[in-house]
Amino acid sequence: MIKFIIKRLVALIPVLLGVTLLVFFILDLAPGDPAKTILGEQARPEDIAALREEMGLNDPFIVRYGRYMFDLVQGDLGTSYKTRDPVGEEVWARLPNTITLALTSTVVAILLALPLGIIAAIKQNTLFDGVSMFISLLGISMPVFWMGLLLILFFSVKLGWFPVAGADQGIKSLVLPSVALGFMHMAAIARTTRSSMLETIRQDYIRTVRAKGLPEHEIITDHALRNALIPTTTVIGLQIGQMLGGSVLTESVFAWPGIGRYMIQSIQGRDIPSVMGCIIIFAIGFALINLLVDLIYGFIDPRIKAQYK
Amino acid sequence: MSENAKKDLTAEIKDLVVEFRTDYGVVQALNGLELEIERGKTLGLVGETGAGKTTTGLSLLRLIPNPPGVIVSGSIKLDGKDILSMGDKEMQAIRGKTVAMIFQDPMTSLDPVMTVEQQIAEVIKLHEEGGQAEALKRAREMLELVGIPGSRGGEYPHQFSGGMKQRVVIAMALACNPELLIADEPTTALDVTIQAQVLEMMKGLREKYNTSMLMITHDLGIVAEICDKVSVIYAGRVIEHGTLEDIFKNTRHPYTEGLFNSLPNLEDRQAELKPIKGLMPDPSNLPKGCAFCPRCDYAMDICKTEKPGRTYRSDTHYVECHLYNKDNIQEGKVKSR
Amino acid sequence: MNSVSAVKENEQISVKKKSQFVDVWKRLCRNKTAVLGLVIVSLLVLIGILSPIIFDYETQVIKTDYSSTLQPPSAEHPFGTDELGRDILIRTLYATSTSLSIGIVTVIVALAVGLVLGSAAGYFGGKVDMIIMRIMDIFLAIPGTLLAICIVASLGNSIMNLIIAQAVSATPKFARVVRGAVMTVRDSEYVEAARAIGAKDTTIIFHDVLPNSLAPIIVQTTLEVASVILSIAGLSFIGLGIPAPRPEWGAMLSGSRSYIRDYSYMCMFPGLAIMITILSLNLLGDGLRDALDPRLR
Amino acid sequence: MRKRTLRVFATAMVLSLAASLFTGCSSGNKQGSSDTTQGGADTTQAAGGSGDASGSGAASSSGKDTLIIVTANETPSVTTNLHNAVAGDYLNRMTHNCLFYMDENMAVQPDLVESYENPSDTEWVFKLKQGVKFHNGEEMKAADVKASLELCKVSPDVSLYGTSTGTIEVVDDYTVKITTDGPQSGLLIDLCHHGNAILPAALIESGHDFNKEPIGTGPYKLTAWNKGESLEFEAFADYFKGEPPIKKVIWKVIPEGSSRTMALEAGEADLIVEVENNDLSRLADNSKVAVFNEGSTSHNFMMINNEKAPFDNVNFRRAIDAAIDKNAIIQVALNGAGTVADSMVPDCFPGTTNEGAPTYDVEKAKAYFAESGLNAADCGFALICSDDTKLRVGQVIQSCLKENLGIDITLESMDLATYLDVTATGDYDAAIGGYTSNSLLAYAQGVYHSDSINASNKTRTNEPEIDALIEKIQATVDQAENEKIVTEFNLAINELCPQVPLYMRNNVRAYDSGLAGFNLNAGGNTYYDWMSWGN
Repeated sequence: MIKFIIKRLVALIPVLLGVTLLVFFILDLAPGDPAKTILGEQARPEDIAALREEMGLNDPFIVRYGRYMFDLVQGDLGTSYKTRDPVGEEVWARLPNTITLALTSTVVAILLALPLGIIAAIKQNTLFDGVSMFISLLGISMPVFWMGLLLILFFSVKLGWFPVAGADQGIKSLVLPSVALGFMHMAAIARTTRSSMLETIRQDYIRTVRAKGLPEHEIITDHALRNALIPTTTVIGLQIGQMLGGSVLTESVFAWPGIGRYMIQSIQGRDIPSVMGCIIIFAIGFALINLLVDLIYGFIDPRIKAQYK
Repeated sequence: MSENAKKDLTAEIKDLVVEFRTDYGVVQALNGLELEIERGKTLGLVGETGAGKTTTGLSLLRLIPNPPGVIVSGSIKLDGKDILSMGDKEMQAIRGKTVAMIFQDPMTSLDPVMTVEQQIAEVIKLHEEGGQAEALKRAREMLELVGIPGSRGGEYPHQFSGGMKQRVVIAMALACNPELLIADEPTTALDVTIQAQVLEMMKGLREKYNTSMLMITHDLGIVAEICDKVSVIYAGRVIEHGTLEDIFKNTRHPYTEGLFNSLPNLEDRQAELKPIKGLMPDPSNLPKGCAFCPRCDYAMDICKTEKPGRTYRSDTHYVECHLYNKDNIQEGKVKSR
Repeated sequence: MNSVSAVKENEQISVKKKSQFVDVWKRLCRNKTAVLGLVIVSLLVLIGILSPIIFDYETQVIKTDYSSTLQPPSAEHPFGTDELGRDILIRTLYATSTSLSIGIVTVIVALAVGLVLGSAAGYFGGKVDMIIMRIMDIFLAIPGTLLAICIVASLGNSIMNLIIAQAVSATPKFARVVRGAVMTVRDSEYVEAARAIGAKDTTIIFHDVLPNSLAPIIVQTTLEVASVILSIAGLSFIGLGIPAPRPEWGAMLSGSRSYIRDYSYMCMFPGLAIMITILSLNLLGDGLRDALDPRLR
Repeated sequence: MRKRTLRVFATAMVLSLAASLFTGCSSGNKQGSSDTTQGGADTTQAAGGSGDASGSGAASSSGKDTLIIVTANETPSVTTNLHNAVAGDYLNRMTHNCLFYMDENMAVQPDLVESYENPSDTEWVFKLKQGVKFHNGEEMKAADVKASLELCKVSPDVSLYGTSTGTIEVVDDYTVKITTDGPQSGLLIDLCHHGNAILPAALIESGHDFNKEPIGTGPYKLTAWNKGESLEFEAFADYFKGEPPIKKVIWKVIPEGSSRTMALEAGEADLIVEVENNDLSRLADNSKVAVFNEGSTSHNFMMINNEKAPFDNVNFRRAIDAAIDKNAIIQVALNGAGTVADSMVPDCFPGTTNEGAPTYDVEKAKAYFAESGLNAADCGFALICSDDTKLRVGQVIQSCLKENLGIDITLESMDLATYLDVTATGDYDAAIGGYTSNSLLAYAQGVYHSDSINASNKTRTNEPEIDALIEKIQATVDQAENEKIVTEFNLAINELCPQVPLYMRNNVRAYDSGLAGFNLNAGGNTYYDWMSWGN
């Protein structure tokens, strides 16, 4: 098992290397001079030139990339063009917020989605099935920022239950963003749960279990669910990854001080080291989640566990 | 071979009608099926794919998937008790205990995420006294019984070969010593050599436990090997029923005859194979008269419009075909024209 | 005798192919929600085609009219007007063509590239597979939205760049689906048969493998159009979407978000339009999946 | 109009300052204030100080002692010399002081300076206040001033404001002498910039991380910076003007405009800095909220590349200027929160004039256009709009030019970074832009001087006479004389019409009406220590 984890982590290195090169290259295509953006509309050419030199912007692509990678392997994410603070610090300060939001919305999504998907599958083609799948479809179809604004409008402005924005009121602050983000992801998870439950329920082994005389609820919990969880886990893993990305929008609607919003600000400010830092963190997070999902598979599915040698 | 006294029946199906109501139309899976399984005996249920064999097996456990399957009418009795009027709890008590079933495909019949001993223990725990530990011990014993080392009980199905999986399924089915064992093509998915082993083992176990058995198969060889009586099923109806001898030696129904003609004859390899022409009729749109009529070499006008009634050749042997009546039924094999 | 039976067999095969299509179609038609999805999607496509013909872009779609800004829905303007006095109904309808065409073009591009890469990886396996999929892994290692954001931010937000950005982040998904589908088909008997009679690799891929891997690809395509449209709306929200004044639902929503409280109708209609589009594409996609994979029914 | 008022009150006295703090009215002007300060008066701050004291007394009676300010943008930095961002300036004003500050009427007032003398056109001697404490307890002395002003000169972000300061000498602990490089009329205004905020010399030398701990002399100390979320400040007990009445100030970042409004309405915010224009009327109707909506120094215009045809034709430039309905722009893009700008420079500074600049007049526009000899079909151009507001402005311009002159223009959306790049290098036709400056000199130097080509002179105006006039404004320290040259320059540039002025943006703030002493000058400065929780 540990060997498997190490193998996976090692396999991650070339991917991350590719990611850095890809993103560094894409961002390098961007027009606009970071120095100019920092100094603003009123800057003088000599100040811009001085700043460019200071930031090492005059070197060729390869040199800049090489320098970046040299620092990166030493754990240094570089210095933000905009704040002149280490990117690592900037990202680190915001990371807990993004993780908190991703986790709570995942919990919200799973808590809603699993029962919804399971019951919908068991009561296939009933009203409950129809309604819950319609709700799920809504979750997929509604743009998350629209949903966010409507939630704010209703629960914060009209009812005054939750704060409008920010993260400074603890759990109260967390409710609306988690619900908005969670609702969106609940949809995908519920649908997968339902369809994999449906598929599982039709499997021969479920019939076998039934023929043993097991009560229906035990069939669901002991056999069907456990098998249906395998594809569901995949989707949950993918969804958390998407949540990392999708939190960009949610974070800006709810003024959530996370990495997603930071990345958008950095992109607009051509703060390339910060953007790189965010992307690397996202990519690592994404990869770790996938690894975690694979490990969870192992616990659910012995066939997969056998491969973790 | 006549039986006068009231037969000791483990299972009795009378006039069973099962429909599958799908978006695509209503499929008549069983059309007034009749079946009797005597205690300690083995009934062979023979027919083509789609004739309703598996549905018959499942209906004995009341496991026809609903929706879309609906038992429209008829009765199913186990030990004289009508299971159609039973509650879910009662039915659950019967499944695995009174009646057990071996399914067609051992590859998919086992839960991939549970160890085999747990899967066997599950049924024991449900129906027998004793706790988890006791059940696991019994499960391992059952594994040994079917020829698998008990020590492998902690493994998962994917670690077993097809034949071994089927042994596990059989062990599971026999774990609670059921009165009736339904074996749905238990060897179809297996290699020939494994088939023979499994079949031998089943025979042995049947004798050991004096279990009644419903052997669902399309393989007449297996029937000859293991069955006491045979019901030939076509389009959801038993069209010929009799003892092994009745069916094999005194074949009456053209369809049964067709089944035999489809078998290669080892003694006479020059003999032409005469497969039954055409395919099973669309079960959602059965012919008005005899269901076999469109494929029957002997079809008459009446066959197209009227369903044939039952004609008895003896107490144990009957056939549903317009070719026969009380007078000509004894005359031997299907008359030729 | 032999030739006759061969002809017959051929006939049977073609009949079978046709009937397979008819079967799928029939199954689709039996699924009420899928039909609903199909009807709405067709309607949207129709609107998308017709609205640029019916409405004049210069005078009806982007022309500002300060005498009638921010009017609530009325008989004259059924969806009301926006902050520049433009009719929201016309803009919403017109945006259908923008959103759908971008969604479709993006998916076609991504599909084309994904098909080539995925089928090459799936069919040849080995090193080819490894190299292609490792590269795809790099793209997949970055959440799609973020990758698209980076690309649009770098290239500038034009329709062209939006399509590129979305296509780049969608391609690996297609490549994966195609690869998976191809790999399951690759080792099947009929492909082995084709190989046995000496067919060329490309012939096998395009004649035998791909047509038989279509089901998951079709489904993925339908759903991807939906996700592209949604994603563009998201990009618009952070100012990286379709450049004004061309109407696009996401951009309209984004532009109306400061009016959401007093003039909520402004964000209702584009929001609903997105919702209906995504909803119907999803219904259709689900229906297609069920129709193509009858096991689930 | 406001400017006229200022003139009327040209002789407004220092003593009226204290009163004006609380009424929030605009009075007094630069001339008046510089007269007083030149006289070396020592009464100014005493009066201001007593005003503060009374404010603090009022505050203590109410229970609330925290002020939550919500803003759209997070500052890149709180280090005074490492940014030139408005968001950062807001915060620097809380933690730091400069030698001078601009009062509510944009007049320069001494801050850390007790008094000053101007013995010659190039020599300035500043007497510092004594007993001013930094947050770390050290006393502010002349060496700190020298180090801080010199730091400004070498920091690219703010070095623009370090050019006029020339050579800095420490005369004694409380006296600093600056010898400028030629006469510099803009010196005092430059000294008001946060780039010239006074930091402890010892910390500058030791490489202290001011971004973690921005030690200054200001009324508040930074206690926490939750990146991306908020910055927390607490009152500095030893503030040299007295401890501010409000003990705790939190700056929250909420990028979404409507969310900011909702936060204020929901009571989660006490003061919002960038008010969504659409929410203005809603907030004005809210009795719990006060709205501040006054003119600013932000001059907004359509910049056009004078090097490119057809913009090299002065009559064409005048034609499009006269063809654009600026009132419509203000209504559509700003919801009325602005005033029409016709003059080529912000008209809020002394000496400026609208004379000679085209105004919205369709007939005249057509006449100018006829005079230009151009054909409408050849005059199409691309207009760059780098945000939503600019896009709305652009859409109005688009329809005005189409309707009035038959010219087709296309709108080009662009992100800020690209916009800055292409406009600076002259690789564009036209763009919506703006320039905010605290003095006419800085504006003129930045926008019209040929030295600023490839930087902020985006119209690429390259006229020797204009350059000469700007240099003359810079060199004329005498206020009255300076004003005359400003007028001369203004008339010349109006005649030249290098760009299309659109509007002067208003400074808009909305705050809890319980907040007393709210203030804001046209340059966007708020004096945080003047505010308190009233009733």
